[in-house]
Amino acid sequence: MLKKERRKMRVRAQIVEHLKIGRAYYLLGLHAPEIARTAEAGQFINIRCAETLDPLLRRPFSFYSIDRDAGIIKILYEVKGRGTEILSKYKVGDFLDIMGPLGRGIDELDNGGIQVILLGGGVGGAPMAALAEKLHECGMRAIRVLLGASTMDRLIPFDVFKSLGIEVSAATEDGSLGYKGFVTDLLKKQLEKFERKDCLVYACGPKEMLKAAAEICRNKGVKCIVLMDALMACGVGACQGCALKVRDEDGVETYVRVCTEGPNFDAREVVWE
Amino acid sequence: MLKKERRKMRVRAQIVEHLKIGRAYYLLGLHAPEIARTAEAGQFINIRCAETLDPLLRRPFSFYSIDRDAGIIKILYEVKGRGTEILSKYKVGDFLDIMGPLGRGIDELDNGGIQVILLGGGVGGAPMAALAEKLHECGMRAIRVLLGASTMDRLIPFDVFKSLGIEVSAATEDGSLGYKGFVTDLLKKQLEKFERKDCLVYACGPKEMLKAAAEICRNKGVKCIVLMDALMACGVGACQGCALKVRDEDGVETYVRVCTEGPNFDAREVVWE
Amino acid sequence: MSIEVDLSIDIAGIKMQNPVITASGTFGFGLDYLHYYDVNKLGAVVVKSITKNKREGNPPPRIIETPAGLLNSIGLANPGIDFFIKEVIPQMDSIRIPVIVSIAGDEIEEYVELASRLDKQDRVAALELNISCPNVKKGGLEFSTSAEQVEKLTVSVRKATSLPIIVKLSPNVTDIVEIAQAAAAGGAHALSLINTVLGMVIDVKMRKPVLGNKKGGLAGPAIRPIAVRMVWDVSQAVDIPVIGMGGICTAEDALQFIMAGASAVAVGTWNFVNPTAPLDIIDGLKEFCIKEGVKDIKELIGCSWK
Amino acid sequence: MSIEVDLSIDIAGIKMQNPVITASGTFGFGLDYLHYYDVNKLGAVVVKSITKNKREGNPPPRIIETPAGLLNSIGLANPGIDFFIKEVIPQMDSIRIPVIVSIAGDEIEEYVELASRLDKQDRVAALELNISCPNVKKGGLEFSTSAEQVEKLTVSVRKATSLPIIVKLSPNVTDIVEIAQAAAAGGAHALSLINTVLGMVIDVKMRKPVLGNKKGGLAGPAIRPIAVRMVWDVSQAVDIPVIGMGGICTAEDALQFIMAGASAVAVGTWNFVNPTAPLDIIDGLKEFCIKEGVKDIKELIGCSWK
Ligand SMILES: Cc1cc2nc3c(=O)[nH]c(=O)nc-3n(C[C@H](O)[C@H](O)[C@H](O)COP(=O)(O)OP(=O)(O)OC[C@H]3O[C@@H](n4cnc5c(N)ncnc54)[C@H](O)[C@@H]3O)c2cc1C
Ligand SMILES: Cc1cc2nc3c(=O)[nH]c(=O)nc-3n(C[C@H](O)[C@H](O)[C@H](O)COP(=O)(O)OP(=O)(O)OC[C@H]3O[C@@H](n4cnc5c(N)ncnc54)[C@H](O)[C@@H]3O)c2cc1C
Ligand SMILES: Cc1cc2nc3c(=O)[nH]c(=O)nc-3n(C[C@H](O)[C@H](O)[C@H](O)COP(=O)(O)O)c2cc1C
Ligand SMILES: Cc1cc2nc3c(=O)[nH]c(=O)nc-3n(C[C@H](O)[C@H](O)[C@H](O)COP(=O)(O)O)c2cc1C
Ligand code: FES
Ligand code: FES
Repeated sequence: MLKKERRKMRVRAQIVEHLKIGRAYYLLGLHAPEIARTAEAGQFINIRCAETLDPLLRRPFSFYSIDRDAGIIKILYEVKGRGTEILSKYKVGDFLDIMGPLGRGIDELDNGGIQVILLGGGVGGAPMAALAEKLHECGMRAIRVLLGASTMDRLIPFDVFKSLGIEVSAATEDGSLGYKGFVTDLLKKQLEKFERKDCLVYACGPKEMLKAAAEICRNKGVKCIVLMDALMACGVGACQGCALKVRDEDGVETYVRVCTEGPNFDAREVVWE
Repeated sequence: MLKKERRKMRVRAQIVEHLKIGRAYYLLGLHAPEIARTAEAGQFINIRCAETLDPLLRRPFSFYSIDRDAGIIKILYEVKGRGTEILSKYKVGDFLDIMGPLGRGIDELDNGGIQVILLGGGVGGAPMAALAEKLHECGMRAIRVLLGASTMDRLIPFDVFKSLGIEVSAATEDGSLGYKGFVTDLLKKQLEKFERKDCLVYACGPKEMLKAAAEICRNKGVKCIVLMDALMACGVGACQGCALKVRDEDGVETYVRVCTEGPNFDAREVVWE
Repeated sequence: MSIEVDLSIDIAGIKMQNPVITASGTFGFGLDYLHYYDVNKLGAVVVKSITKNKREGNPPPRIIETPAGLLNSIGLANPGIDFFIKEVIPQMDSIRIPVIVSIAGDEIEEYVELASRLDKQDRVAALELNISCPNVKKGGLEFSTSAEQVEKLTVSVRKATSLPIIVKLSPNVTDIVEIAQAAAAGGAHALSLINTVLGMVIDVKMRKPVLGNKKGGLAGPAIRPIAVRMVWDVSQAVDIPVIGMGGICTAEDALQFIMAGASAVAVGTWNFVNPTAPLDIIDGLKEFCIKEGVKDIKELIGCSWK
Repeated sequence: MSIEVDLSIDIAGIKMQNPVITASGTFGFGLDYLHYYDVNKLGAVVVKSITKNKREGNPPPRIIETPAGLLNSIGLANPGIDFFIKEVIPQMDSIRIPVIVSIAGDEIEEYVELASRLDKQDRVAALELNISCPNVKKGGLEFSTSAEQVEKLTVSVRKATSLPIIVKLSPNVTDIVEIAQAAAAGGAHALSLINTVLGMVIDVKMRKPVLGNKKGGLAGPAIRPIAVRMVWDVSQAVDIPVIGMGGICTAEDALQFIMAGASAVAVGTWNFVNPTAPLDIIDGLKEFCIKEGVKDIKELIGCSWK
């Protein structure tokens, strides 16, 4: 465990790519070979967006893609508040102070036979891109991607998935692209189609979506791994700020740290409040 | 008085020029016709350098040049701390939130016959450029400029003065350019040469320099106007933060506001502490 | 879409068209900012604290920036009550909104004298008792930290004037609720909170405090969470209205105070950075109400605990 | 040019190679940051406060950023003393600098029990009594605001252990000097200040406090001037050494505290932003001393008022 955690580090990484994607998102590529070397899908980096004391804290972002050979990691982010607003102003060639890779990677992928569904709501689709690449690398081919958003502008790009030959279904609340409604409706349909339980769902997105996905999977008896969001101060396990309530098999409730024990959790353990 | 103050305003001004000057200074040109229209040499603007809450306050900068026709004002500034550091990152085309023109302009210039000496220490030379232009405009020709700095890199450019046909003498503490020593030594020599008292000295720079200049002038019986620096919060007279102790003819000491009653004061009134 | 939103508020008989006012000491006598916008759009103006005699204030430096904050030791620099009545009030003709006059003193008698003199001034809508200025050696801190003194002061001032009385509280106490209740018991019509938080910055090159007066009062966004917490506690404990302040920059900040229980809010330090912020806040409050279907902003007062 | 600078400091028998330590609750058990740098370069490590029983902590959200600050309501989440002694201490083998263990309790008896159990642990260099955590309903605030209680607690804990005792003070009091003197009178070997300042942030969309526990403690650069002021006051009033903290990010910040009278300084919130800040601060202190011709950093302690 300690050995694994030793890989965490803090580096100044140069920006090699910074593109606006659609109307709401940015793709940020960073040259950070030390981090890329050990980074896993599902993990994240903590970026210092501003040099000043306001905003004060780093901001966490999941890996969107990891290129070990080139030493390049990418994130896909949405401008939400001041931190991401400032981040969006950085130019290719600038350096960013980042910490990573943080959190646990997703490592339950060996079960080759299983059918995998990757579910992403809004920018929550970002970590699914890294996950798809990893699954594909591991030889997994039975992958389906379901992406949802309020409107088409807020869907993440399909290209990563398409280039891997993975089928993508989209849902938008306003019907501007794909199915009109919630992406969890697509999940329900998909699971009904499968009629089998050796299926694994990974989900990331707004809490309400995760909660709905968790319930759908539970009803179907399908395992669902959720990538949880939390306000974070340290990102390394020191502050206990990112507490999430979980319930073990005996029904005992405790708090775990999203940054350290997560960010990915078995949806059945999460206490949805 | 109220009428004059009414001219103060807050505008978003576009950057039309932003150049690094020497190793230490920046020249910043702003399109702000409303401010340029009424701006006077000796006044200043208050710039919001950062969009965040840290640094919190605006930063004051004297007019370096005022072009009413083009609606362009310029400042010359030194990167001192975080505010000016952030300011230096802005690019031509960006907008800045500025307030001005603030403070009293210098308006004692009608006495055409007088010999004027403009004394500037370091970036304190900046307002002397606007003043030289104003004096020249008023028909004054008997102007001498004395500029000092620790080293030649920290002398402000001579070009504004030269283009007006005004003679510039420089002093550097390390002797890298001009006289080796303090610029106040040059002032002393100059005043000795003149042997006449109908001379007026304007001075801006570090406090120690102003104090020395004030004493030299007092000994020679020459009037000296000093442009004072102070930490400022509001810049408009509301906070009482920029207090300066002055002594009137009867020896009564009071505090005045550098931003409102100044920034220029008769050196004999200033209580040097 | 545009519905009518009622932003007006009546605090102890002070009728304001909206709940946004300026904090004492950050807006001069309401005249310095006349050039920037129409001050008459505000809910009210609170002027710089006035004392019996002219006060020169503390030696400079009087201000120093801190992270998201401003430390000041102005020391109640003001021209004194005579000058204020003779010279300043007549200049206030162009101000048509309520003018709240802040008064400060070293002893109860001084407050009483100030109050009775201002009682006769038509332009004065209310008095704010600044009992909490940390920059004055005598008085100042004592009043603000002793519930007994605060009650006594309030009772005495009430006897001297029929003007509404707002007591302005200091955050530099163990239990601000106790002080608030004392002011209420003494007959205060409203409370203002918070004044500045005692602080210090040291100049490490000079090896001494930056401020001429050594200590100062911390204001600005840095102290906002402290102020919101105190407004939350006090407004639940007293029946009189609370005017909230401390680091307010935006409509969202103002809403935090209103939802914590403030009936009105005051903008202080942020005036220096953005002189038109009070107007932006008024617009922002209206916008919030429209978006959230709130017809009367009074519905939001204390809604986070009600 | 490079002269030898003595950065070492001895606080109540705790020998530190330099005066830079980590603040309780911001550095876990000293193990989370082992990956980032050699923790053994610090002066000492203060671990997260330990209680008798395991504590789950407060409901999330537990943290929210504020202007230049961090509001937290962790609620003393910790695994309890049994786990700490059995599982954590053995893992601390790689830490060779003094380990200061922070303890917290609801009653004096709890502190006493914790102290006597830790008394037997070789790895423990000193105890810090956290009497000022604002996030615990019972105990917490009461201890920290009553001079009498603080003295009683200190006396009781001293009887239970021969370890040096550091009492950590709360800033949420009218007169911190009075509390500091009570701790000193009770036999404290040193004082730590400040703990966090009580605060609140309201989510205006949800119309309720952001934190699950409603109120929290404000830390970070925002509170630095408040902390420096308190260190200045306390260190002039007591004869025991003071450990200063509150918003320290840089060597200059640390020097402010040292010049205000602190014998050592602790880095808290800033660890989260810049985990190697303590090392940068140590380097910066050394550099400052070299530039200013200071041979022993102890010369700078309290130099702004001495
Ligand atoms: C493990 C993890 C991975 C993440 N990965 C991504 C990603 O790949 N792409 C992406 O766009 N975003 C991601 N996020 C969310 C991202 O961290 C926040 O959007 C970002 O911190 C907002 O910062 P800001 O300064 O722009 O917003 P702020 O001004 O801080 O806040 C704006 C709004 O966002 C909320 N917010 C602030 N911080 C967070 C946070 N950590 N989580 C949730 N809401 C927050 C605030 O409460 C507020 O409502 C991730 C979060 C976590 C915890
Ligand atoms: C009326 C007036 C006109 C000015 N004109 C010019 C000008 O034309 N060109 C120019 O380069 N500078 C000018 N200054 C000084 C300029 O305002 C400061 O250099 C600037 O505010 C520093 O900001 P900062 O954030 O970079 O430094 P900070 O990080 O705030 O501080 C760095 C150092 O500078 C000191 N400092 C900060 N603010 C001031 C201030 N207002 N005055 C003096 N020292 C300060 C600090 O104490 C600190 O030691 C003027 C000041 C005044 C009052
Ligand atoms: C420069 C300055 C001067 C002040 N002067 C006074 C004063 O004279 N009387 C008073 O009651 N409060 C005074 N205050 C306190 C403010 O009115 C207000 O209570 C405090 O600053 C918190 O609000 P803010 O954070 O919005 O500034 C002053 C504050 C500042 C910053
Ligand atoms: C997330 C967090 C957790 C904390 N937990 C504790 C604690 O368990 N015990 C304690 O005595 N202080 C605790 N503190 C207070 C710090 O030790 C320190 O006194 C305070 O944060 C001020 O320092 P700073 O501004 O550098 O963070 C905590 C602070 C933070 C930010
Ligand atoms: S963010 Fe600090 S423990 Fe998770
Ligand atoms: S800076 Fe506010 S009065 Fe001068």
